[in-house]
Amino acid sequence: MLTHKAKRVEITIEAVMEGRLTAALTKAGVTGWTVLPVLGGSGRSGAWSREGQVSRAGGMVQVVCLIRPERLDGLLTAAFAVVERHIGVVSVTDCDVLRAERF
Amino acid sequence: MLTHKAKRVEITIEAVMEGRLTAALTKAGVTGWTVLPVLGGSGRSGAWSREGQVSRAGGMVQVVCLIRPERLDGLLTAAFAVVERHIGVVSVTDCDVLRAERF
Amino acid sequence: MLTHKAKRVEITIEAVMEGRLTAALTKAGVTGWTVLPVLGGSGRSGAWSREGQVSRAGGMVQVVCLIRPERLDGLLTAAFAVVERHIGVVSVTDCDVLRAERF
Amino acid sequence: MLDLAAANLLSPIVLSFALGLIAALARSDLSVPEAVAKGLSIYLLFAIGFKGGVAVAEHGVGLSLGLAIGAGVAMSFVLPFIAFGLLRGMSRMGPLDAAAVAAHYGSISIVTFVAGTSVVEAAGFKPEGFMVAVAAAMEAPAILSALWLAARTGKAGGVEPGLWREIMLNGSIVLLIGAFAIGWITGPKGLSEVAPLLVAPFKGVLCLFLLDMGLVAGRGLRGGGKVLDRGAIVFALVMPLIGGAAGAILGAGIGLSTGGIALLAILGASGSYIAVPAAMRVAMPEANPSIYLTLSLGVTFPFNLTIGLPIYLWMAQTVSGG
Amino acid sequence: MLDLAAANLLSPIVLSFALGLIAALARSDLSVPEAVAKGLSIYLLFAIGFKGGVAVAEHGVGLSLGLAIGAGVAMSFVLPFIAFGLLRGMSRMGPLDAAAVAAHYGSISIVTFVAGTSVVEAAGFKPEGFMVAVAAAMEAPAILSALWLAARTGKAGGVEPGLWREIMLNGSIVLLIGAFAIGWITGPKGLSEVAPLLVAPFKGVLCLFLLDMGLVAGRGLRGGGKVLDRGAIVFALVMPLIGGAAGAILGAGIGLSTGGIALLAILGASGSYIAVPAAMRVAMPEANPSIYLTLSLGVTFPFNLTIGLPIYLWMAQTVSGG
Amino acid sequence: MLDLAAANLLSPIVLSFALGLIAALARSDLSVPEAVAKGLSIYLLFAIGFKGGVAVAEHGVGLSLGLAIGAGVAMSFVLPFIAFGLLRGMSRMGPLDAAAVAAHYGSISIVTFVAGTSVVEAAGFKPEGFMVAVAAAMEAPAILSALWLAARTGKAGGVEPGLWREIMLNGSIVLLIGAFAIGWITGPKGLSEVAPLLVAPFKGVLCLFLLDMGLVAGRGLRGGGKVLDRGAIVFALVMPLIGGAAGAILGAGIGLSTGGIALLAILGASGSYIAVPAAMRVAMPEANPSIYLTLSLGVTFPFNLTIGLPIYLWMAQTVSGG
Ligand SMILES: Nc1ncnc2c1ncn2[C@@H]1O[C@H](COP(=O)(O)O)[C@@H](O)[C@H]1O
Ligand SMILES: Nc1ncnc2c1ncn2[C@@H]1O[C@H](COP(=O)(O)O)[C@@H](O)[C@H]1O
Ligand SMILES: Nc1ncnc2c1ncn2[C@@H]1O[C@H](COP(=O)(O)O)[C@@H](O)[C@H]1O
Ligand code: NA
Ligand code: NA
Ligand code: NA
Repeated sequence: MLTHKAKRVEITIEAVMEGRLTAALTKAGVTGWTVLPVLGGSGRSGAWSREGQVSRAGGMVQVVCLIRPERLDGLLTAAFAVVERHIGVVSVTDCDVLRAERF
Repeated sequence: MLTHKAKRVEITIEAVMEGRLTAALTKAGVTGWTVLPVLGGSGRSGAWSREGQVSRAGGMVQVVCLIRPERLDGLLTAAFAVVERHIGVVSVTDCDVLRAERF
Repeated sequence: MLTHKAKRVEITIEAVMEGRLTAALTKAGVTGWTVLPVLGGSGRSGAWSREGQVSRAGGMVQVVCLIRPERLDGLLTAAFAVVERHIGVVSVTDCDVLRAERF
Repeated sequence: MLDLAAANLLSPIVLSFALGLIAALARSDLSVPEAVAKGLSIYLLFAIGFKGGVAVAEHGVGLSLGLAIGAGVAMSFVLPFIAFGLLRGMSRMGPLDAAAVAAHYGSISIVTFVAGTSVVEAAGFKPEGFMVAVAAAMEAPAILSALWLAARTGKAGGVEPGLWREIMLNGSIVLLIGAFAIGWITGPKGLSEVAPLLVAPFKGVLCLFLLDMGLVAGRGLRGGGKVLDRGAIVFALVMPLIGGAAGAILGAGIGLSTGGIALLAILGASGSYIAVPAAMRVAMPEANPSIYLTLSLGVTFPFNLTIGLPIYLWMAQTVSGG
Repeated sequence: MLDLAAANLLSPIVLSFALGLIAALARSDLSVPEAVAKGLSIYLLFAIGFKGGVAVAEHGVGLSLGLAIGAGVAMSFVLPFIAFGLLRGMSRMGPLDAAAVAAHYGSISIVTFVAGTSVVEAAGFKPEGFMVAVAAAMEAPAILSALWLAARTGKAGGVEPGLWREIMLNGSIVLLIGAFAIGWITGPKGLSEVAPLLVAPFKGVLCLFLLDMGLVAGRGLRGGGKVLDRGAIVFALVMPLIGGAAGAILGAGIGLSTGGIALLAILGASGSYIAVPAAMRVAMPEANPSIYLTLSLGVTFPFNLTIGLPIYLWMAQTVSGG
Repeated sequence: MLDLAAANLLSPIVLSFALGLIAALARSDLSVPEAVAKGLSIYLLFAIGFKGGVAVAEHGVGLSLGLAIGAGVAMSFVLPFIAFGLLRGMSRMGPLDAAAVAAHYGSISIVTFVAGTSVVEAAGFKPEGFMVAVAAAMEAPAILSALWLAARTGKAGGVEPGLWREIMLNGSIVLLIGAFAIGWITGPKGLSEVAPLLVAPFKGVLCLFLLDMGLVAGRGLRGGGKVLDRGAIVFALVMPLIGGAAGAILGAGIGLSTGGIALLAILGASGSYIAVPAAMRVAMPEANPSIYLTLSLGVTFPFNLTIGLPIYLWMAQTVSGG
């Protein structure tokens, strides 16, 4: 099948910041993403799990963006401005996508 | 550790179509996949979130398949037939897997 | 933006084994991971879905680790010792990460 | 009728819906978890089905059950054609979207039915218990009409066999009919065992459920408002009145009690937002869900809940002379 | 006994289970969200534990609590050996799978216990309140027997220390014992504060929970049916009768009331499908979960719920002469 | 007061919390699903708001509502400064963490308020219904004080406009105020429709919710205990007494009833663990959440629930001479 080169960006971030992140993405012209729930995790600030949370302050989400390679830098700059002071991680993978007209 | 080349296919699709997609995969001889819940997202048809849904019509899921490279084309053809008329995205990444006898 | 080479390891494993896996990771010096819920799947032991489970024995989770390439082997060895006798899959992808000091 | 309307507007049920609607429009982060909302709807379906079955066990059915189901199914088949015609005339909607919307208005909303039952009973009427079976029977036929309408445009795909099983066995139909059967079999004695869960707290649960409906409707309006033209919105306010009148006339024609007539009117007037949207996503993926969900859930549902219910009850009293 | 069986079969509880079972077998998409099912089970465990504790606070315990726990623990240890022997003789199951299945039949099903309590009390008996403590004590010992049986095959891994803590402190044991303690401490006064939640709506909640159990059992049967041979299915119908008889005889031997004897029989007859499967996945991952879950949840549980409960009550009446 | 304290310690509510706490500290896997816990809190907020509104509909408000809201808002503004001073003097906490902790103690915990209402009413007092509105008004002001304190350290980012809307329209405030309004509008007649859900089962639901709170607090203590020095823990026990005394004196000063004084004391004494942590994560991400959550939820909340509530009621009786 015909596929096209793209980048898959995965941003794990606090749930309270989701709205701010997607607003920043939109502002940077990124219009496609998918948000996955996160059950728990561990990092420099220790381990946590969804069950140990009373409040929406606690959880994290994972935002996955598929994007054309040439637009990656704009996305990362926008995302970085939001996650900079916050806990969380960002990874980028090469991928191929079907239906490139969608991106 | 000994690893083997494989492909990781990630299909984000409407929840109502999950059964049809996995049936098509099975028919194409793909027997392994994992389904992840999706909280929300954005694309050409606008943004949505799980909380804004009354019905099972609304949500999406993400189906992840690890597959031997030579079987990729069969998988994509089968998946494409299902997602063609529907909203959603498909991405393919190179990966290495442990325990290749499982794939 | 400045990024660094890393590996993304994705381990799909039974929920009852999550604690044992993360304990083994910690022992192997891996301190960062994210756990995603899994809705269902299919493999050599057949298909299952979260809805068909009465007990915490049934479900699976996906543990995602971003790690420096040189530490990959230690991680895989530790993970393999846990998943060896259990159902589940492990995949490794090349990726780039922001903020490498976190890994 | 004005008294009734005023009393309805200030009931905890309607106010709970309004609270949810306002919270969502104001972009509060108030939300009811998906699992809890689904749990509440399981409770409501089980309770309403069970009580309907018990009522039938107590009072019997006779011929009227068959007649009422026949009338309901006929309405569900026919209303989409009226809706389609109106939409094509009144709004700029394309034929595919119009067919999808039409399916919603032929089918029914079970929450409107539940809220309507509360209103009808509060006004002192005792509707036939079997009306829940009529509600279940009316869910699907409209989908068939819509598929036929869409097929004429050449855009709807062939309907695979799996879809029909899915529609007929969708969770809410099965639960409603199943609980109805359980209530019928166990009768008043069975009800007495479960009444402390299913009867007394029912209205309170309905309030919480409508709070969530308000939240969902409000979020839909915020996002979906812009896809609608004025004609479509007028349609969403006029169509329920047509469906309601049809139900009232048919109900009187087949000799239902005033309460039963009111419920058939309510079924005619209400628009689906669960079973039909799911079927549309599968069978007509090119139709825009924002259009049909916003109309059905964001415009018609609030209209019915607040102003519609008293109107349909008044229609029922008028045609039955009661 | 036939009257009792008929009454039981037509109770809302059993019919709700049947509804779920049929819906799943017909492949309806009806489902209870995981979180809601877990919430219902927390309610049931808390309520049954609390009420048991209050009963003890009212009537005291004496020697019999110790005796009953001893009898229950002994049964939980011994029944797996009987089960293992039967399975190896009757079916083609391998030793590892047979050991895993055996663990389930030595342990208990708390929902069967809860449903049984309803039946026993509806028949006019007042079982000892401390039977919930016996239920909790019987969950784990069978696992030990199964591990010993599996070790002989050389296939079970060493049992790590973490597993024991996990089994003994599993959520349902802790909640049951904890609520029992709270009920014991606060007594009838405490109960009066929480009774509107824990007592009156109990049966209704049990119906909804059994609806979900039926759905889960039905889905399991659809998928797991093919891994079972005829011998295994016969085992799953005979073994509960053996466990039930053992419980009835032991219960009479230690001088329990008729209601208490019935409950001990029910505990003996029931098979675990929560605590034991989780332990098996960790300790014997090579054993096939489809086998033990389908037998325990898909065959034995429905059997016990429908036909078994009246039989065990009849056994209890027979041995106690009451 | 000792009687009251003993009765409180042995109430089902406190024992349920203790059960959760112990289970979590013993590392049991007992857990309440996130969705269920959120569902329970929606129930509690809706019920307490609704009943408050009905009380106002019955007894009117007069000047005292305005006075009480003014007093509450003033406390919420001022307490953070006292808390910040104490923390900087008593513990080794940095200024940013101290500011974040201070915000929690100026704001309020709605569950403490709910449990306190139970205790106050059980002791025979009838607090003013509008106290729930005071509770809602006290959630946010403390955040402003904390941001001001943090800004002096030069470390807090600028506060974006979006944050304020988020805080003022956070789900629990909107639900509480909305339900209060519904109760006020529909009055005793509205309450009678929903009472079987909102009134009778309330205490039982509170028990289940506190079971979960105990689990969460216990898990927090297990992980977060090590980040606290002795001074911080002493602070978390002394600060509520200061806040409680402030509330009692203010309450008496503005002429509230004994029950109302007790509730204002409880609001002053309680520390937020929902609204404020969320705001802190956005506005002061560098402050360590383990510190403020462990203090507020792991130390102060259990203290208030067990020993604090009787003390605040006693304070109220003392200052009101009743
Ligand atoms: N190396 C990693 N791999 C995957 N997820 C990570 C990693 N490091 C951190 N995370 C995720 O990011 C969250 C916050 O990490 P941190 O900022 O390091 O405390 C963790 O709870 C994890 O969910
Ligand atoms: N570029 C993208 N990256 C990640 N997910 C996407 C992207 N585009 C679309 N999606 C997902 O697919 C859904 C439907 O997209 P669309 O068909 O473009 O409306 C969205 O709601 C997202 O969940
Ligand atoms: N090829 C695959 N791709 C993605 N997930 C898989 C694959 N094979 C197995 N899985 C996941 O691992 C679980 C157990 O697989 P198995 O051990 O093959 O029964 C399945 O239920 C899936 O969730
Ligand atoms: Na209709
Ligand atoms: Na047993
Ligand atoms: Na305070």
